[in-house]
Amino acid sequence: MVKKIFALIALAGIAFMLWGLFKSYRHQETLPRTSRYYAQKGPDELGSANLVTSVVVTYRGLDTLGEVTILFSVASIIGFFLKSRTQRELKAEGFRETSELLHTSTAFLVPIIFLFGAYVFVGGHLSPGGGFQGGAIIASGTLLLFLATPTASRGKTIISLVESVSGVAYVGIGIAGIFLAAGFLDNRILPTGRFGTIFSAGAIPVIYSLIGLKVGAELSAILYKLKDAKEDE
Amino acid sequence: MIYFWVLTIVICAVMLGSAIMALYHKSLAVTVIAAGLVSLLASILYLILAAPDVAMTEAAIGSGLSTVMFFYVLRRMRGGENG
Amino acid sequence: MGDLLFLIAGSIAILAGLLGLIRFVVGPTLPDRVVAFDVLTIITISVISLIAHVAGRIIYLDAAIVYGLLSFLGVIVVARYLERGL
Amino acid sequence: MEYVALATGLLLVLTGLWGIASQRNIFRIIIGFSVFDTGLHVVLVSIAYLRGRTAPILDEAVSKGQAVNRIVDPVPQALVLTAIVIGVAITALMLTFALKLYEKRKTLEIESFEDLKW
Amino acid sequence: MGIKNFILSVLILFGTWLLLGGTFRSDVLIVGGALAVLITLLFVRQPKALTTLKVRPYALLMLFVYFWVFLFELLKSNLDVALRVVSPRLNINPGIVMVKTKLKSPMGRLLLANSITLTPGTLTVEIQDDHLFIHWIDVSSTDVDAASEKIVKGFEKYLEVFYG
Amino acid sequence: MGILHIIGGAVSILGALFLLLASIGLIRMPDVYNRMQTGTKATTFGTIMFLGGIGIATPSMATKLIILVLFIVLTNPVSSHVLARAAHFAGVPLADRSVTDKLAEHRAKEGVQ
Repeated sequence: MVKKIFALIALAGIAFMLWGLFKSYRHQETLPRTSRYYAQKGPDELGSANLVTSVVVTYRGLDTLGEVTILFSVASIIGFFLKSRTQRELKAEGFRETSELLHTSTAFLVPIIFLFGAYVFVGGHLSPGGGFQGGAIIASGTLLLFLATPTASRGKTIISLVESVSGVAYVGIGIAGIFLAAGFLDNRILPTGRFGTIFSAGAIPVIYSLIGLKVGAELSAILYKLKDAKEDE
Repeated sequence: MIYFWVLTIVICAVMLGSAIMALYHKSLAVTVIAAGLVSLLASILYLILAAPDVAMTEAAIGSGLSTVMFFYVLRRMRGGENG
Repeated sequence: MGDLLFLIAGSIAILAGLLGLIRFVVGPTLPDRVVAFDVLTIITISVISLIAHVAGRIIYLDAAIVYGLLSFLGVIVVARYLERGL
Repeated sequence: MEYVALATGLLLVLTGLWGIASQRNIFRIIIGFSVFDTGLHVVLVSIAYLRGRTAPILDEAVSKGQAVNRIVDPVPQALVLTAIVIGVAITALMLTFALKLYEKRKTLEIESFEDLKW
Repeated sequence: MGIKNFILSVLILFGTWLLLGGTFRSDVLIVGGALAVLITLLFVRQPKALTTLKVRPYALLMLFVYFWVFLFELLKSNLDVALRVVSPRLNINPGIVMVKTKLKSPMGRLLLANSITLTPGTLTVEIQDDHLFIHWIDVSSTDVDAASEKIVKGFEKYLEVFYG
Repeated sequence: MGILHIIGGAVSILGALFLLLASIGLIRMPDVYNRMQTGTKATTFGTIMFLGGIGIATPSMATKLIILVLFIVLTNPVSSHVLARAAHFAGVPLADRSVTDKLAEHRAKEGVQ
């Protein structure tokens, strides 16, 4: 009970702070200075129609690199903590068979889900979307495969292969930006192209596709570990 | 834009309600689904606030991935609490 | 005139969502709640499309397509949990 | 509109924090964390909103020249974009720890983990 | 996976891509074609969902007819269920019945079950070998053959033309 | 703008009415299976009409709306089938007024599976 009272007092303090924050908020009429620069110069400088993408991939590219690193370390830590069950142990678990209809529709839907994920990250500089959304969609496709056949454990090698190759290529393109263009993760190592087409915005589609593959493989690996987690003893 | 106002107020009220349901419902499985409902409504709110990228991320994550993570853990403690 | 009709349609959809929410709150069993959740997802898709129409931006529809393609995953997850096949 | 959304986001943050502080079950604490996370995202996105403007994506509806006066702030949106994915990764990490704790003690009640209590 | 399957899969994926993109610009076509082939290659060892499709002019005509029949059924049963919902006494008579099907190919069975599920009033609960268990909102006969006649036959006679 | 807008709005209102009916059914029906009958299926039809109305009013959105409808039609019946199967397996009872349950008889005859 005492603990609850302490929690309540602490929460009241936080609520007071947040109330101050809310009271001091005034809605703005114009963009802040940095954002105005991005909005004015961004489309011509980088050739990307989606300004969020240009901020994520280029202007704040280092943040994104750090984010991908965090994902990678999370996947490694989970892999370190959870041991996987072997194929035989999975079979012995006695899962209930999935419905035949789910099997058939999985075989039909997973390629479409993957295609949609690819659409989302390839068109990341033209329409909403990009590597993170596309990666999450691709991981959802893998999840559908896991749900339809819980005992199968194929595709582990392809997941780790995609993960490492796309990670290395991402950093490689970033370093290429130092030598061929203005700085790390600069997208102008490729021609900017015509505004509004897929082959435009320099290296942004390539970088975002690599991020998408990386995030997809990373999230799939996390799901894999959680699915096959083995109990101690 | 009176319609968006009404929509925002309705969504915000329902979001707060389902957040409380997510914390206090006695069955753990229901709390996970209620958290999913919070994410669903949040994605409409992002669209009203002109952030389609964020709405899409929330849709891709909230529709399957976060739910399944909770359920993968929940299946282990089936005996622990009324699930 | 046309916009007014669309706003009426959207209001009816919101009303439908609120009614579905009642089932989500009271629903005695877990499958009941999941059915209500499914209905709410579909109403969400409609509302997102309406927002795209009113705001006049085609690109908003991409979020609705994500829900259209992936919303059934959540239902399948709960179903597999119920039949102990996760 | 953005004031309503901002208030909701802050209230969600408070709700999530209250859940983290008051719940006994680790699983519920993780759910409280996810609510807290969503609240923070709503706060950031509603700060980015400018009245009467549209999404920061240029196409037929918004041309290059008028972008500065027609779009909302893209920077907080970009931050939220990465934060959502990070949030899921952190949730997965917490769930892994919860799984390990459950295997050790066969319970998730936080009262039973008293090794470091003094 | 045979060559016919490969081409069909590429075509389906490419069509999806075109609808998603919504234009015929050359860059969209190139990227879409490349992605369709790549993803088909990725799933080349998957079970062949489309193998048994018979691509003949007559079958394509039947596919077209089936589409309209299905749409009409959808409209009819939706009105039916809507009337049941608003009737004050809640005029329902539910139960799970067993019906038989002759279809063998997985994709045909999927389409049959999905058609049954999508028309309100009937819902496929379980499918085992040649038996389908269907939750029916208005059970008019519990006999296997009579129920099959009412629920399955309407769709099956079109589906067995293009999926054996 | 103009006449297409009004037609589209009318079609959308019809679709929204079907959504409303589905929600009413969701509340009034006695058990899970009947709720699925109205819940997930009438909403599919309602959504198709709703999106069709928007597509009539703004033809530039038509292709994306078509693919949206296709995805919904492909995925929705699978999810409700899997959920119904799981609910029956988990022992969610049918309503008292149900006439027959051939699946339970079948299970009892062949042993639990």
